[in-house]
Amino acid sequence: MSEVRRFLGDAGLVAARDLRIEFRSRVVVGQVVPFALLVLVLFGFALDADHRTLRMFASGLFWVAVLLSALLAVHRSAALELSDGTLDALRMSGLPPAALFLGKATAVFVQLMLLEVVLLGGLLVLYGVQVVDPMLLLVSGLLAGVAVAAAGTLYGALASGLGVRETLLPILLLPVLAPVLIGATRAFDDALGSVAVDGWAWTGLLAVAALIATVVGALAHGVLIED
Amino acid sequence: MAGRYRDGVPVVELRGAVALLGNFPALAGVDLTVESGEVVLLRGPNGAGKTTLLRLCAGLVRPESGSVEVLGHDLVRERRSVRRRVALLGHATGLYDDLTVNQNVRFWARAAGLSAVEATERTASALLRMGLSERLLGQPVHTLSAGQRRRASLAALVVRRPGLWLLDEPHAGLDQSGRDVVDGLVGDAVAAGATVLVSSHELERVAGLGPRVVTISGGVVVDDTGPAVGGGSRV
Amino acid sequence: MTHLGYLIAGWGISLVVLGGYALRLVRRGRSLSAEVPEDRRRWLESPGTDRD
Amino acid sequence: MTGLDETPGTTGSRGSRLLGCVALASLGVLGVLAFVLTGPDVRIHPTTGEEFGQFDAVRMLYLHVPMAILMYASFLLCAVASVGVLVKRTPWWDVMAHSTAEIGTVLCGLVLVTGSIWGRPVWNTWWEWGDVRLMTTLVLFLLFAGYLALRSTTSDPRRQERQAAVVALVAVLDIPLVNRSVAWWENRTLHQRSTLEELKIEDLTLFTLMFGFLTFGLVVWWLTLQRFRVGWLERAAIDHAVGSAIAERRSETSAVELDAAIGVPGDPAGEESP
Repeated sequence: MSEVRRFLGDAGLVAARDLRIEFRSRVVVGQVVPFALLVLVLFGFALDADHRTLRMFASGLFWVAVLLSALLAVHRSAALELSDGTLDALRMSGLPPAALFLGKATAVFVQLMLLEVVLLGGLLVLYGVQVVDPMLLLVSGLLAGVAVAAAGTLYGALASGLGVRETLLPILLLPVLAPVLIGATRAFDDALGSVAVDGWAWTGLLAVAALIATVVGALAHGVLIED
Repeated sequence: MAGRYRDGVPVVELRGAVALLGNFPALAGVDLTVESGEVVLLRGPNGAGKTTLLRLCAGLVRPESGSVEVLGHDLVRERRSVRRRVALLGHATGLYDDLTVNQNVRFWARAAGLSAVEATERTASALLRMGLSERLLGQPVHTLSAGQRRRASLAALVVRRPGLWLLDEPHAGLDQSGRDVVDGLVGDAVAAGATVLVSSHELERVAGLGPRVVTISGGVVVDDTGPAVGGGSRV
Repeated sequence: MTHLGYLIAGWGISLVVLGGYALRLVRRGRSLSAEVPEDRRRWLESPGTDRD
Repeated sequence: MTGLDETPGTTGSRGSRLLGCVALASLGVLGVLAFVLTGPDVRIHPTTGEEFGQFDAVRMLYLHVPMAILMYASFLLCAVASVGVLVKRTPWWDVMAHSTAEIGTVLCGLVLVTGSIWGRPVWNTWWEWGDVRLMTTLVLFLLFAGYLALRSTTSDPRRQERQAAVVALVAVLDIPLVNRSVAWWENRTLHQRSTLEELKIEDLTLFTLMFGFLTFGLVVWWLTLQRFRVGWLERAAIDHAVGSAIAERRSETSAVELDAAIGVPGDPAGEESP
């Protein structure tokens, strides 16, 4: 039992470190969240902003904004390890790679939740949507967040492990998240009452995606950060 | 107590070790044996393979061929398990710019498996030993000078009390007091029964640390003054 | 023959692309073979041998 | 021409040339079957009596369907080889994974192109978002485009064997998720039953389809063989270059040892940078 507690402790240690760095440097809060709001506004301009169309596409626009912002948050999280030899130090530290993965993924997840809350405020204010089923909204938002954070951290680790250019991250990450984008959009359509579809069935798919991303991410992390 | 290694079995034993930097054979067949408690000075020009040799002993580089044994671990077969008992000081600091000195060193202490209490206690003593003033501890690392950063990264290694120290040009960019701190660190390590490999491309900087000088050039050992029984350095 | 244009396009593109790819492979094979005279035979090695 | 099995200087061998000839021959036969011997797909509507069906567009399927099946086979092989890379550190698996991934992606692109061209007359749109298979193939293409992008970031494949294997496995693991999400998602748009069931399968059409599968099987087999050999030669070339670099570095050092031995201080023959 102490083994599991130790493992979770290590993961918590890494998560706390990443969140403390974010708290002090304010990159995600100060730059990524405004970017997400900007994307919503740009969609407004692009769809010549009459409330009816915006409400109809609200969930799709929301999740595209989340995915694009997630790319920036994941890139920032991966860049932390490229900054000053910290990746070598992490390899030398003896922290189990899976704990390292869970810690970093948790930090990205927390930042994504903050992003989703702010974006939801944007939807309510800018697009004038009404939330019909808040519980469905919450559960699908959480599960999609886990899937995006886990898959993002996996590919972020791959990029930092190989030191490849960060332009590789979108082409690797976004196709894998296609099912999450479809599922989350459908679940939000139901939760916002814009389309008659079974949101809870889609949440099931999101749960499967989140589980697979987390398990594969944890197992593969050791391989990914070793060069 | 530092991991005092079983007598008789050398801490580091390389036989015909080859290691690559990309496609370039940084190490082209190194033979080296280091006994427990020794201080070995690695001398050689830039690009001779000193850094790769240290990273190889730390288990960060995959040996292409030859045998590599460190602290009883066969690094050809498995490279991760040895790392916890080794401290590698590279050119990079391994510190997070946005965190304070204290937060950084404490994180590495906890990451090495120390409990919260132990981590706090060892962090404080390590930072004191490295001569970093109280005022600096609460400041983010990016506000520190290169020398102060070097001392902070050394502190992050001291807390781990490793059995094997691998110092890659530790004196580079340090003032005289900084150099004294590094020399003191090597002394502490040897007193605690650890083994130290120090690399530098200027011999006079490390000459005082120990009698044995190994010269590396072109990825192989070209000269070795032999274990402690040998005479003074031959420059 | 209805839709002849589509058929020619579909079959044409496929055969041209596959043919071009095959050509590229043969040419790359030829240039690489020149670089590595003595190791050439080992590509027919059974998968299990551990050369690492 | 020596009686040797391999002609020096190419990746060809007697076996591969034979395979190549058979593949080309069967392609020719397939062409005759698909365009001459089989008839168009014309069906009489039970109530209105007027003709309907794909007419001659059906001849595209003799190309599209086999390639689609072989595409999945290639990606499956790539997944198996990627597991091999993670389990056993031998280069054979890595070269196989890379080869099958590349050929799978070429086939995937062609399946998309022929699918779209075939879809134009039959569904009168270049792209049918509602078709589960087409959508799954598109995402699959993007997944492996990412894999090949990763592969092209470095010339030395050995540095990223395992990372590429993870990307391939995640891509293959993602396919069922993509398929399910597209299938559920498109039940909002018009539902298109699989075209094969619609087709009135008489024996010659079925035979041509099977023959098409056999033909493209040979073509893909030949391509995989050649691509594997090219991949293997690439690795052999790198090993060869590294080997000679090591030898050269060692010989260069022996000159230095003399200097060191006679106590000549300072740097040996100039600074080498790694």
